[in-house]
Amino acid sequence: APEKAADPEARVVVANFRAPISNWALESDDAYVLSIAGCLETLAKYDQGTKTVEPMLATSWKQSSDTEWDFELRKNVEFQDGTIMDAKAVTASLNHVLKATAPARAVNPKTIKKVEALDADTVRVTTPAADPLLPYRMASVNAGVLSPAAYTETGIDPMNHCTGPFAPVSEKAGQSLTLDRNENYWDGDVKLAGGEIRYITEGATRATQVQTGEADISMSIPATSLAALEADKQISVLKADSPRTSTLYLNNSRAPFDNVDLRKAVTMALDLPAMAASVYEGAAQPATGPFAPSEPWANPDLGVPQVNIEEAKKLVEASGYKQEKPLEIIAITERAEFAGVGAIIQEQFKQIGLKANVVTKSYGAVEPDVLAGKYDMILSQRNRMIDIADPIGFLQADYSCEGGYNLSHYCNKDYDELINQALVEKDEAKRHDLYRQAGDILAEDAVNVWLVNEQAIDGVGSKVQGYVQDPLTRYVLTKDLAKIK
Amino acid sequence: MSPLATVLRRVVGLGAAVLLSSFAVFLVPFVSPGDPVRALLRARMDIGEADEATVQAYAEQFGLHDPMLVQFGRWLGRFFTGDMGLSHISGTPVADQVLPAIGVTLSLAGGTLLVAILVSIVLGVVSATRAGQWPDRLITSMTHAFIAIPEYALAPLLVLLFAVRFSLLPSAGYDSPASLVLPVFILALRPISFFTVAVRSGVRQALDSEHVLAARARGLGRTQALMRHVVPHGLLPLWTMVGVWFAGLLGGSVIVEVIFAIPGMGRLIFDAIINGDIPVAQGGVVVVVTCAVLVTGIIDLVHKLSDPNVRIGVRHG
Amino acid sequence: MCWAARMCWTPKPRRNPMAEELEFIDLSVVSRQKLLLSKARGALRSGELVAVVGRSGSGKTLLTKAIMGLLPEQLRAEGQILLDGQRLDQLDDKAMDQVRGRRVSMLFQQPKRVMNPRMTIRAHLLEALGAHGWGKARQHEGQVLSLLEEVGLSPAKPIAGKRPDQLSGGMAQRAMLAIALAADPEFILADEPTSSLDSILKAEVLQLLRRKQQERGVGVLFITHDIASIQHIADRVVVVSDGQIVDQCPTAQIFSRDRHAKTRELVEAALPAMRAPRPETSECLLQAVGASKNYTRRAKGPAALEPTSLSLHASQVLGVVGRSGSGKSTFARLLAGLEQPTSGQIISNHGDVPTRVQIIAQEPYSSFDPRLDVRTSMSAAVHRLPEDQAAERMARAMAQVRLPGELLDRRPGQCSGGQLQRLAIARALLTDPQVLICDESTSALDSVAQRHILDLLLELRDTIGLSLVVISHDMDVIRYVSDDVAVFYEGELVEHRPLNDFLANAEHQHSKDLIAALDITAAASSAGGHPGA
Amino acid sequence: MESVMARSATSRILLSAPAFILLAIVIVTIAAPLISPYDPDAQSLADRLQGPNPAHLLGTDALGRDTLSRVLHGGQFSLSVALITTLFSLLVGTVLGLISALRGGWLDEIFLRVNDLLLALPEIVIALLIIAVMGPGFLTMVLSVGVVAWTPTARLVRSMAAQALSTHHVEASKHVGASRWFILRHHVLPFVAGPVLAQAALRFGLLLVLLGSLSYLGIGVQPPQSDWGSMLSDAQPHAIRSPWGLIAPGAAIFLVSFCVTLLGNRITHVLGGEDVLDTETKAESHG
Ligand SMILES: Nc1ncnc2c1ncn2[C@@H]1O[C@H](COP(=O)(O)OP(=O)(O)OP(=O)(O)O)[C@@H](O)[C@H]1O
Ligand SMILES: Nc1ncnc2c1ncn2[C@@H]1O[C@H](COP(=O)(O)OP(=O)(O)OP(=O)(O)O)[C@@H](O)[C@H]1O
Ligand SMILES: [Mg+2]
Ligand SMILES: [Mg+2]
Repeated sequence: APEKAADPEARVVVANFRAPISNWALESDDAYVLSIAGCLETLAKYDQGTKTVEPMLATSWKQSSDTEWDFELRKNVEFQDGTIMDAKAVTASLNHVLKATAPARAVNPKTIKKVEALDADTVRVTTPAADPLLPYRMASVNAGVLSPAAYTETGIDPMNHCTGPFAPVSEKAGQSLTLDRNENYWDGDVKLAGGEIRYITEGATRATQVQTGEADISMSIPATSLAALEADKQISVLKADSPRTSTLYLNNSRAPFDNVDLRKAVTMALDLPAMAASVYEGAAQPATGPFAPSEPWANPDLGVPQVNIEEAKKLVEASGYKQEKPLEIIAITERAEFAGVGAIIQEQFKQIGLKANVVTKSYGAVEPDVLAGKYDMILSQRNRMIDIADPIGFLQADYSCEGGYNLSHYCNKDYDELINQALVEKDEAKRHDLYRQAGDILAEDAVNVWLVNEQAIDGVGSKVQGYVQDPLTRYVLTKDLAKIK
Repeated sequence: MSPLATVLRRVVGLGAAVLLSSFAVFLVPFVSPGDPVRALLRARMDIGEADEATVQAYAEQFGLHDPMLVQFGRWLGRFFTGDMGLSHISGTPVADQVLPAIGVTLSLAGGTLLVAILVSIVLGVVSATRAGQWPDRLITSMTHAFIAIPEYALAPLLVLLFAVRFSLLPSAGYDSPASLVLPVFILALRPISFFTVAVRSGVRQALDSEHVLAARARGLGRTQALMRHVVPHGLLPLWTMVGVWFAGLLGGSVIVEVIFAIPGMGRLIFDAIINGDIPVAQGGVVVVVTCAVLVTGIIDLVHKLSDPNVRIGVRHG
Repeated sequence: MCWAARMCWTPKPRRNPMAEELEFIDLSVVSRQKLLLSKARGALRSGELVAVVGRSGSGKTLLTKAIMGLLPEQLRAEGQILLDGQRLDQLDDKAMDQVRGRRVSMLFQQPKRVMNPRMTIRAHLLEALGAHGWGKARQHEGQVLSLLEEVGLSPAKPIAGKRPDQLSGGMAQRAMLAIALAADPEFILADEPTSSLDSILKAEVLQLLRRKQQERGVGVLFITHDIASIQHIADRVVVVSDGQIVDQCPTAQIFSRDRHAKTRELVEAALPAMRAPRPETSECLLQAVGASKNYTRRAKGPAALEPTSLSLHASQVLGVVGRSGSGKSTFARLLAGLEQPTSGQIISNHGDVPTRVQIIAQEPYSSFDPRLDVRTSMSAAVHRLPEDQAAERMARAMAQVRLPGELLDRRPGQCSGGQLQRLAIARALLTDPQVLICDESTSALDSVAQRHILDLLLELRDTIGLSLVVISHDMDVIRYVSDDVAVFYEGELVEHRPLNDFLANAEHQHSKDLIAALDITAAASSAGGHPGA
Repeated sequence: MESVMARSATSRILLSAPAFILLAIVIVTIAAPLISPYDPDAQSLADRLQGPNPAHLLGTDALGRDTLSRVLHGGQFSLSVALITTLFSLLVGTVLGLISALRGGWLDEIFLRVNDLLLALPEIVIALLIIAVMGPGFLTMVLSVGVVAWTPTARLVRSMAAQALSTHHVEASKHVGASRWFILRHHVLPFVAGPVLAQAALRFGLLLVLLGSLSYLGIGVQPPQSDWGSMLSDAQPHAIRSPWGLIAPGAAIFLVSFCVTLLGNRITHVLGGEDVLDTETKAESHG
């Protein structure tokens, strides 16, 4: 069919799963909202297609020493309020985030030592140690750049203070952010007249909204609503591997799961495809290991673990585990589907003679116990690429002996060695290979049961054109997004 | 009791209510499991893996590691100077979050009550004047059915019907009058029941009262007597109920606010407690309690002032 | 039944030769189970005042409501009602609206209760004038004021702006009359308009009503249970009993001895003026020494009861009169120990036994719990005694008040008002009281029941030496029972003398008014005579 | 005669359609383990989200569990929590209301203010506070709702008792020497008992709905236990595909609550009142 012409007066409504709650502090997740809204931009940008970091507000960068990176800023970029985006503005923005009491995950004093202006168009970023991932960090939304006027005494005021294709003009507290086209956008014409980001935290409501046409794009559709949306011809459903894997964390530090045989047995007992097809409505792929298959560092040879009850029973026997009391599976309430997942696991454990109870608790309530190693199993999921499109932070924090977030309490010297090499490896291919080897070790040790790789699902109304799904949920309103009449 | 004494009593009661309720909210993080500071950080950043230093720094910023009573005292001190403090999550004044929410809630509660009052006056008067006949029986059954409806089952079904199937109404949000239709309808069901019954019994009583008989004897027609003498009297019990329901609706519409994504007071308090943003929860509860006590108090007072019997001090019984 | 009595009619000459007539023929009122009024027949001409008398519950009120077409839903009227030959019973509600108020209007017993408490007198009048609505108030102001002045409410202007609860009982009743007269009706149905008023007001209102009736030539159907009060003003009397008109005739003939038994009963109930004087006793039982009461804590404003000193002797009957709000009940409650005096004290010569002074309240139905059988309510006085003793005491008390024991198993709703007052007395007797205070204990009863109770009280005084305090707004009652009379006026005891002394030598103006009001009914006693007294 | 009247009153209440329906529901719920066609927790992922069919009369949920069996079993939890909460609030409310009416004075004043406070505080907030302290569970649900639930009963008891105590007949009883206990037993309790019972029925219905809402919000009953409220919240995401998941437990809550209200209304009628909902009104307007 011939493409209909985009309507230059059209505005697009995006139902976003996240509401800004930190007064637009850029070190918080609020930065994502501004980025989705096409307001906030960063020096560099991670391109999902080419899987590389590309220029955005900076035209180029170079590493002048192991720890020093010089960013050449794009010329003639104006903030929406008319002031010039120069090195001063950029350093001020970045330093503001670095000074935060609760700093961002990717951009904080531990990863960045200082940011200074070399001249009007050059910014130097100094890292405490060699960090090949710095451009990735500069692509994280937390490193966004706002006009100096945005930084007020009472907090951040994003209205008309960004560089992006859309300028926020008004906000209804707790409800929505309205944006108008930035006529002066540095990267060319903006197709939409404006847009609205609606904060709708209920997943089912987001799905309904795109169905009823109240929203043009609904982000992060819950799996439970997938079938209904797919049945709707007015809506196209976009899916991509998200960097999240639902995982049954096993406590490797105490009995019974300090025994690798038992951990393997547990892995073999679970029917992951069935789980993915049921609770996740087919909106998730059975996991092959710690990484999603589409990630460049995933081991393509790993397959989905096969259910093998006989073998699993043997392994249970080999482990010598005699069950005295039922094991406990904690399902965190933050993720509604885990209650169902827990119920399925409970059933399937029965087949290999393991008794387990599911308890649901809020993550906050169990966190101290889990971190202290006082639990059996917990159902949770972690983002491998928090803020930067690289899993190193995750691999280090979650699985290394000293990892700050090592829920499984796993410790393997070989693994730690690989991670330490990766940390300073400048060559991307080699680094990815190191990640793969690390992942293989985790899989071999059956540290956890990686259940399913979640999909990022966006529902998009049929009138929307030029929408490119970003599984890292950073870019939605772009200059190329359009809507037909 | 003189009106002044009533007012004084209410004011003292209000003070105690505010103090008690804010303290109760304040206790939550101290009694719930988990580290409250980490919970706050998690709310700011989806997956928090804050290290100890960050936690310390953050706690430091808001004085969260001080002894409990010190913290509460500090809150109280600020509160009496008219400052509800800063949100622990956004760091902005609590008032900035509470005031828009109370606006939303007031309009939601106001709309709900308005609808409920109008509907129930009609239903109540019809039912009272047709007592025992089919319209009365129908209305009475309706009122009993309305209170038994779980709104959390009805709301999704109505959304399915009116938003998804027929695309008549928005499914959620709070921007257009249309978006208020479903929430108001659902919230109004229960007050309609109670109000209708109150109007019905008030009107019935007025119908039986001698002054209505006398008005008829004076030559007033049935309808005129109804409009001039029966209904105004019959509505007296309604106003007390309205006050009570208003108080209840201020913070009690959490379910509907959640289902319809309405950024109201109930939701604000609910989320704030869940996220551990205690100053916001405290501020919200204080405002809700104050509004509720004020409204019931004012209605009570108006009631006392306008009721000739009470005003003159005629003995009852 | 006594329709033959029609023959004894001698209608007075009428002012208006074009006499109009309100007639009801075979008028019955039926409830689902019962015939409440059966085949009543009668007529009312304009310019005539007909009294309808009968005991409580005999169907007097129903008669008026049936005529007005205002029966409660559950009741139904049958028969014919004719207004100048026009069948009112066949008119629909809308057409009746044109009759009600304009051609036939009503007066009620409790003026304050039948006025809308939120509306001013002016608003009521405008409504009756058919002039409610925007802007009509100004147009009819003159009419409103002249009506009020006509019923003796002047200055009219401020009174027009008042609400019912801001008026005294007498003023309210006058206002009610103004409202009834507003649309210049041909007939007024007056349902006991005076029985809640004290003697003075009652006399005033009666005279006013009579005057207006004659001036305007309206026909008045005057309902009462007290024959004595209307004997001078009624042209005819209709006697109702148990839903039937049993007798009717010109007023003068009502006292003849060969009338219907029910008529005799009513006539005999009228209280005689004189009673044999009783010997003085000297034993002082109860004494109020400068006792006062102020209900509000603030000292300013008049107290409900100014310091009062008074003593009560054994077997003495003290009659207490005074207009409404003058502090009679307050005084009674102080004596009974139900309230503590603000200053002064109440001294009982028999120690501190609270039950030595008992009080019988006005409303018979409210002094018993409607949900309990009478026995249980009564047992409150003896529940501390062993069961057989208690039963015996109860049986004795029932005998004293001349009631059958089976009444104990009924609920209050199944007893008549007179029976309940006796039960209340019996309950008081269970406590062996020395003093019995009757606070308007008979004013809710019809005249027959009232007479019975008063006679019972006097008998108890004689047999068991009970000392009585009888509070009443009805001077006839006071005169009938009292040895001594105490008059309260605005919270003050203004007169306290032996009865005869009081009647002859009262000094306070209020006392004089009270005595003057007595004269209106004075003739009744001489005309009727009172066997059995 | 007395007892005949009493008997006919009782039978007018008990021999009625709502009473029979309730009885049926209670029996079926108690007998759930015996009569439910499936194990309520047995999953059959292949049969998920079915509509009503011969094998599953009310269809299946997202995990392929039989909705009918789950409704029956869920009723055990829902009904027993609501019942215990009602009894709890009935007991506490009656005692406190009586004390407040009998003692009067400052005690009464405190009672009124506490009531005002509890009336103003959103129920959900109170529930959250208690859940924060105690963690979720059966007892928590009872307590978190019970903390507020007693107030309507207490207000009703207080206002009715105060009304009873201020009557002339009570004064008369007192004046002839009735003891406190006599007054309470004969004049107050019989007067209060009927309306309170009727109100309790109404409250049961309202509490059932309220407790369901806690579960619906995910702060009530926690898996693996489930009640009607949590079934509803589980079903909501699938509403479009399978509205039966919503309708079945929703209808169960509605039906029980409705029948109980009707029953309360019957009690009120037998007592000569107009409507159960009116008892609530009266209590409010006397506060
Ligand atoms: N609405 C009603 N339904 C049933 N019975 C009624 C109703 N109104 C009155 N009655 C009965 O009708 C009878 C006559 O009542 P009515 O009010 O006419 O008496 P009355 O002569 O006016 O008495 P009183 O002097 O006490 O006013 C009474 O037995 C009363 O119980
Ligand atoms: N409990 C009370 N509280 C406040 N004021 C009261 C109370 N009881 C009586 N009063 C006031 O005290 C005054 C005297 O009242 P009281 O009842 O003694 O009059 P009364 O002579 O018995 O009148 P009535 O003939 O109407 O019964 C009145 O002004 C009344 O309003
Ligand atoms: Mg009468
Ligand atoms: Mg009195």
